[in-house]
Amino acid sequence: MGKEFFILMKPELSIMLIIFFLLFLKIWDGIKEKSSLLSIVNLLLLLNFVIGFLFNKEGSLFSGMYHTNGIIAFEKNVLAFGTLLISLMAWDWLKKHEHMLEFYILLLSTLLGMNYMISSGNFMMLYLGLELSTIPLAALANFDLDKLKSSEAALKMILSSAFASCILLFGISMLYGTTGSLSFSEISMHMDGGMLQMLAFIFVFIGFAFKLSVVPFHFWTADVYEGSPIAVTSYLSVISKGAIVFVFVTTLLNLFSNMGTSWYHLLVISIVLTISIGNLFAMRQENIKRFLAFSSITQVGYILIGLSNGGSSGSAASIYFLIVYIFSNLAAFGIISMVSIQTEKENISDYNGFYKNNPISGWVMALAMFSLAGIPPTAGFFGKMFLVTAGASKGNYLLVAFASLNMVISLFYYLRVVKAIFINKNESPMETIKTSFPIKLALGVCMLGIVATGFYSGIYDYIVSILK
Amino acid sequence: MLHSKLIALVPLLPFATFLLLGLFGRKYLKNFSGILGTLSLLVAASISFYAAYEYFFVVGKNAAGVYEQIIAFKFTWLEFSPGVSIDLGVILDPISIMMLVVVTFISLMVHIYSMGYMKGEERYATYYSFLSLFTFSMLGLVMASNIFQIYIFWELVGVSSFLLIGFYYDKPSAVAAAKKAFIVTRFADLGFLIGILVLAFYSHTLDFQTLIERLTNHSEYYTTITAASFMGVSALTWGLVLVFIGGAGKSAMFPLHVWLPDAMEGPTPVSALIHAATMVVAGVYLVARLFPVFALSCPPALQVVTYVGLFSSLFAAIVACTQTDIKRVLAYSTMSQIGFMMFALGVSGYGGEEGLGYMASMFHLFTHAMFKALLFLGAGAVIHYVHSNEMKDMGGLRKSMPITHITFLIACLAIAGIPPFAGFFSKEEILAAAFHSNKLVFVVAIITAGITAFYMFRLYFNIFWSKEKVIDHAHDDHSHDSHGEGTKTMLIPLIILGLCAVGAGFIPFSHLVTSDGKVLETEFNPMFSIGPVLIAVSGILLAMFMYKKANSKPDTVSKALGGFYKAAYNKFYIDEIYLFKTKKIIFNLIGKPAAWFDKNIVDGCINLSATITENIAEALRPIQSGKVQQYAIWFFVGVLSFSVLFIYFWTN
Amino acid sequence: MAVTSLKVFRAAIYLLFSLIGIAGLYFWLNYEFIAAVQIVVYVGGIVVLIIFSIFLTHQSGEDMKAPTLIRSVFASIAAAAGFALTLLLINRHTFYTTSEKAVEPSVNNIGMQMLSTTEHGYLLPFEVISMLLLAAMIGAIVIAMKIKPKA
Amino acid sequence: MNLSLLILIPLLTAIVILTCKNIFAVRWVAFIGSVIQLGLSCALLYFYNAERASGNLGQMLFTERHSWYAALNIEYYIGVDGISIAMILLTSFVVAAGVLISWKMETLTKEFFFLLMLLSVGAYGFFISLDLFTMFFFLEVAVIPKFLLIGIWGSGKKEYSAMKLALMLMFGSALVLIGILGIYYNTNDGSGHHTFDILKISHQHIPLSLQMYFFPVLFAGFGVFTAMFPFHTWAPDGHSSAPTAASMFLAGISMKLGGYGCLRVATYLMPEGAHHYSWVIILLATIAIIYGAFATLMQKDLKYINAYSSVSHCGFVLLGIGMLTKVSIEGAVMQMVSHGLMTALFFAAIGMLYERTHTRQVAQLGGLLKVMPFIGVVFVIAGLCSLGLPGLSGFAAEMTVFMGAWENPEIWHRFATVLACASIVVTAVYILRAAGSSVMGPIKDEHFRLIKDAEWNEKLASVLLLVAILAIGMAPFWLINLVGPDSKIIMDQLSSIGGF
Amino acid sequence: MNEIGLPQILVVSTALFFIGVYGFLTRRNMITMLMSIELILNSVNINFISFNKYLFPGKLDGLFFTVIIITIAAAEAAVAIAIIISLYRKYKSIDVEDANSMKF
Repeated sequence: MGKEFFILMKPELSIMLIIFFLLFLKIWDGIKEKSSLLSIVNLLLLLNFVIGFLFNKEGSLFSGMYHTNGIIAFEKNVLAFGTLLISLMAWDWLKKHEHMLEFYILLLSTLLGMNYMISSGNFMMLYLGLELSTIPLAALANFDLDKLKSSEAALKMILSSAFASCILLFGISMLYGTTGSLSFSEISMHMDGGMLQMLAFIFVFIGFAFKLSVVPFHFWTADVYEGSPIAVTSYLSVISKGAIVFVFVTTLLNLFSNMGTSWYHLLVISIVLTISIGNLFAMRQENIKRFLAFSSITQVGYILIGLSNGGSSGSAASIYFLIVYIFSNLAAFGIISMVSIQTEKENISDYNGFYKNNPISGWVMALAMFSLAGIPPTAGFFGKMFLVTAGASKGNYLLVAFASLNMVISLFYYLRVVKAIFINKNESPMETIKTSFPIKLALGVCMLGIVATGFYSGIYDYIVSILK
Repeated sequence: MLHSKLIALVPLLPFATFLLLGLFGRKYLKNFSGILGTLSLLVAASISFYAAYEYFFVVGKNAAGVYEQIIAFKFTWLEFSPGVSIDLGVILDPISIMMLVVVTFISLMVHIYSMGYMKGEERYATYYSFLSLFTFSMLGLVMASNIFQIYIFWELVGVSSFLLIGFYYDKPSAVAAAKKAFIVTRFADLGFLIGILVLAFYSHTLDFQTLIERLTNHSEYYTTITAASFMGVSALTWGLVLVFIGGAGKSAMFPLHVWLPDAMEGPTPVSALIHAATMVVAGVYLVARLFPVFALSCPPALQVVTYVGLFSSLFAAIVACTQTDIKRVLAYSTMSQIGFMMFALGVSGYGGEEGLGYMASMFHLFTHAMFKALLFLGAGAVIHYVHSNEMKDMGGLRKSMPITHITFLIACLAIAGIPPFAGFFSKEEILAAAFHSNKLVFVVAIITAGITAFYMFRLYFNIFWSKEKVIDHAHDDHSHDSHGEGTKTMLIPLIILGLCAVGAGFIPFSHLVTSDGKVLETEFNPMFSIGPVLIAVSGILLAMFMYKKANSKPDTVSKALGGFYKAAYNKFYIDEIYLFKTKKIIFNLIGKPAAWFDKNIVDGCINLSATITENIAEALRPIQSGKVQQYAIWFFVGVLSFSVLFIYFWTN
Repeated sequence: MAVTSLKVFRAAIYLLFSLIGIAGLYFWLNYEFIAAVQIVVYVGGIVVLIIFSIFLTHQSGEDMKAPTLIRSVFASIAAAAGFALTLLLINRHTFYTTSEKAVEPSVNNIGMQMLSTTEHGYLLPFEVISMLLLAAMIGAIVIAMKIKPKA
Repeated sequence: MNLSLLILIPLLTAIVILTCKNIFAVRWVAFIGSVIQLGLSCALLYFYNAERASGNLGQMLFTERHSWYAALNIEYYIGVDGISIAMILLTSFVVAAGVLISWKMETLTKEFFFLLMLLSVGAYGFFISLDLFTMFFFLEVAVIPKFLLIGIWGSGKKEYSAMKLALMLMFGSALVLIGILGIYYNTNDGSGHHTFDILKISHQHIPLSLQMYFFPVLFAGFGVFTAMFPFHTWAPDGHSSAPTAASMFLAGISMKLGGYGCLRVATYLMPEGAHHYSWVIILLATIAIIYGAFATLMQKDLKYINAYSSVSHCGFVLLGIGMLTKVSIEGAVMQMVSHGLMTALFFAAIGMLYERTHTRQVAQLGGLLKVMPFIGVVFVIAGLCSLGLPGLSGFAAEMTVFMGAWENPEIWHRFATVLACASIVVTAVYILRAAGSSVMGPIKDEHFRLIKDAEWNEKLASVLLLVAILAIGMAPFWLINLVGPDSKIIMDQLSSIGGF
Repeated sequence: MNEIGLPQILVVSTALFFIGVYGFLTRRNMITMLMSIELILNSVNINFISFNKYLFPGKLDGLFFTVIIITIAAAEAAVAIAIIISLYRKYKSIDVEDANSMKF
């Protein structure tokens, strides 16, 4: 306890403080003006993000249940930053929403859960973090209270995730039964490679694969993405996925490496299924949120390629890609939310001729798509390249071939959106979308990220350095 | 020593003219372009005459009594590998000097003539620039010191010929003829190119002198090239035959002659220059250039040359008898005469007495240039006057066009081989050469000579005698209908050429141009000449009998000959065969399937892969049914299959 | 029966009994605390919640729609296969045990450990779960609240 | 000479274009930018020759090296040799001409020129990169602008074409990626790290068994860009739908990216693979040449004609590479430059025709030489260049390829060479058909009589390209001297493994 | 008494687990699906407790995990029921098959 406690748990503590502060605000009900409330919240988030950079230390607490180090702190910062961006982008939506504070409380609880998850040293904390980051999210998915789709999305999410966590739990219980411990480090010591353990590992993997929406555990993704409010969708697609990836990078990879080569094969099968199914479904989507859902499934496949590397270069590539992915996907969602709030339009065909009245937004969207597709000079190119490069290190060039050929397919549907924006003719193109400053700010940051992250090698170098 | 820089000016002057007229002619130099072109060519012609004088009489023979080959100028243009490079150079030896003179002289005549003939043309300047381009290319060709240089200029004369044939580009027939000329010769050039590649590969050089030296001496190069064989024929033979195909294309040898008659769509002076005097003999020149290799190393190839030449001359002569378009008659006659030159080369050997055919061929080339140009220019004058190419529109023109008539007659006598006109001497030498080497060739040649006399005079009588036609100028909207016989610029060349056609035969060719550069002593044998002359005269008389007065005899004869006449009239259907070959086979059997294949199979495969992907995507869609329980089932199935897979099948 | 009954309410009651049965199991294993929690939270909380919600959705008496045959066959095959697989694996697995001295699962011990931060202390999970409950509560309230008619 | 300028100038131009307020400014900025590029590349040629003359024997000159992603050993490493300079010159000429020819672009002018400039950034970057990763980066930079250029400003079934082009090119670059990674993981920089450095890799020996896999992948990948049979089908559709400048870029520059990559990356780095697969390359190249030529015969649209003829002509590039002799490689490079210029000119001429007559169907055109002599003449010259007329660039290049190809004495190579030579006849046929019926012949449509001839910008563009074509055609020695030594280096690499 | 050892309990818990799975896969009522989830969770709880009891009595990991699971189950049930109610207000149905407005 003492000073070290505060320093090590700083991200969680600051989030908790914000939550309590918001609760207080809610109860006090002193500030009626929504935009000032929003400003306060966003400022707090910014503060939270900034604090994340200060006084980082390595260490563990609570007899190894909680541990942190440079890379974990960095990951938490990435999540905090993403949350801040999402919060900025949700400005217009939240301004109209009557449960704005509750939204933030739930959102921050999930963030808290993710932080615990990343920092967890045993399965108990991991599971708790997972649930903490899932259950409130299901509630959040229902936050478009008057929309049917939103409730449906929430239902699908809570049922599926409950089922998935049951599988996960069963796996954990078996692991516990066979190794006698919940702590990651001790589990590794008691491995015997038996079949039951293998089963347990597979169950645990599937529990997380579900959250990552790895095929065939992805079915909830599209429906939930489509139905949820856009802020929640974007949160789901970047932050909660990112958190799971981070968990993989920091803890689970070590754990699963106990499975030996099966782990690699398991990943390869998942990669192949995920990328191809994601691509095939994304090709035919009409709703742009659904489309992004499947595209994000594909992206997950690519991240798994990086993870399959198993070494630090793969982890670095995955983290790097995630940062890029946050920028790109959030830029896309930012535009979508702008459009959807003003016009209620969410179909790709609605974007026909979009460029005519919204040139800047058009370019932003196009850049986001290019980045997602991995086209230079956007950062997405570098992200994908590094992932594939990392994936090739094991000499599995068939996998690389598969991945790079699928990039072509994915280019097809990303270009569909670009085509709609720039090329397709429309009798009545979308009118000029007006938006508020915070959203513009957030989009600007995303653009900067998309363009600069690739050319500026510092971020990647930093990740590599803290991974070592 | 020769002034080599001066020689280099000869081709460069027309080139400069071409650039000047091509770039600025239309706007700024329209009226002066004729004069400009003529002047530049006048200078060039003077230089080449001077060069000829210097070469033959000032520099003269070397100690061995041989006219040496002089490389006056050489510049590496494109070096492939050491030793193998395309050089632009000027080679001076008897035949190149001779060609230099012929080309500049005829070209000068045509330039002068065109000032009258083409007057008032909208694209007068363009015409002259093309003409200059052609002259430049032709000069480059004849002076080439490198086999690839010849090829370069070979192509350039091809394209200038294309441009000039298609000069009246808004006339579809002209465009078609131009295309045909280019494509047919291009096809032949393909042979030439591959021939070059073969020869160059084995001799490791592109330079003529080195090439000839390496392939005639029994060097290692010679051994490899004769040792290498393809389909039982040695690489050398292949190379030479392929080169000859190139020459045959340009020289309109059977069966690559089809472009020549059509090429008459071009302005008549152009026909005179390109398709009578200069370009078409390029093939002969090419064989002559490589003659040592042909003669010393590869008699079989020379055999091919002989028989192709022989057949072409006979074939063309027969066809010429039936044509009614005067320019076409002349075109076939050109083909026939070039056939003479070719087989003359073919029957020749290298050096000494054996080399008679070579000398004769060159001699005939020279004289033929004169009288054939004269014939064309004369025909041009007639056409200019009558505004038609058809014999049936002509007749009795001897009164209205006296000078043309006289010069035309001279030319006809020359080509028929009546002494003392130029054609007599050269043709005599050819026949003598044929007689000495191959009797079959001789017989066919002499028959052809008779036919030649017949059809030339058929032409002559039809134009200038026969019944008088009323030349109707009323519907003529040209402004120069009062020109009578033509302007002075048109008549002067006729007269000059007429004089040449008379006098050229007296040039002692055997002293100047021989296969090995040494003097070849030829004795003139009057006894030998009697036969051919008689045959020629009888041909003339026959023509006179049939065509001097308008009558029905020709019809009777043609009816009597029936199918043969018809076939000859239709040029033995060679054109149709080609048309069939190109239209049906190339376009329909290769082109169309290729395009179809591309569009449907290759592209189809690529589109198919896209379609398949889309269809799979479509087929998979129902999996995402929107029902959460179904999702759970998939989920659970996934769990089970992963478990089973990794626990039982894919274990460590 | 909790999963086969077509009447929702009855299914809930069956569930109640099975939960109580499990609590009995815990008693039998000497884990009284867990048994108590089981009864309090599950029987007292969740089942009641479920029953309330059943009433709220006015479906207590009505029959549920029977699952389609194919699906139930399929699901039972899948579940049976999974069951067989797992059992097989469990049977083939020899569990190892630790010979540590057993910690008495008394309420006292549990309480001590739950709130301690030292070795074997579970303060952090305890705290986190409190956050979770808070969040869940807020979420549930927001969602389930009647939507106010908009002005 | 700072090579980075070649990337920076177009980039800067592109950025300035984005900030421009009106069309006028946009045009002039683009024009000035392209002229600077032109000047730069000419200066580069001059300095390069000066440097070589002063005895600098380095394989690459003006190199610049910055560590980029140190962890993966990715570097920003640029430098030029003769071959790259030839390509850079080509690019700058085509870019300048492309800008001029699009002077009248009215819709979305800013975006148009921006994309053009972006494309040229990609091309320059590709040609000067000595690091495989950077090279790949620039290769892909050059893809997407094409999609937008065709999609937005194109004509006909532009959406289909644009999509097809983008997907097929990306397919190619996916193959390239696999190949590059294969190379990366099987070589090191001498200190145990994997490397992307081309020069270092060239001193390494990639295991034979791997070359057998990666060479075809890499070659096919770049081959897609060069419109290698059977991956050429993006070319006809793409070209025909693209706006004029985009067609020029596409055929003039980006098809050359592939050829350059085949040579510099595939062949140079994996010589055994090249030897082993040379017969496949030759086969495909010959098919492309012959079959492209015959397919051209049947086309009715001028742009399709040129597109298919490009397939055929690019076959010469591949043939030159596949023959694996020094001369043939020189020929391949020359053919790339020559074809780039020529086809750009051809597309420019077609574009000018189309802009005025609103049709590209050969059957509907006719007699245009009369109403627009300048354009007509340009068209004819481009056609003549295409059919390999001496004095124009096509001849020198093709002949070099033939000479080089013939040096390979096997009967099979000979046969391929003969077939390739035969294509010049077919080329003549289709070029003359196109020229004969579109610019020659009688005027088919009375509206044509009202047409005006080329404007100054179009004239300037054509003249620019013509000058370059003539410079190569009349005096090919400078080009062959430029690329010769470097072809020899590649050849040495090839023969070092004892294939001959 | 002694014959009821770990294996027998594990059989029970596994059975319970798959019964729950079966229920989850077949019940069309959202609330019963939720109930199935509870069954599964309980089976996991039995696992934890029995492992703790029979194999690893030295620590109370299993026990605490069980406590946590029970708590989470409660939270989850609360949220799920809230969502179901909210959905019910709009659909007037709690048949899970009806909730398929989003698909493909």
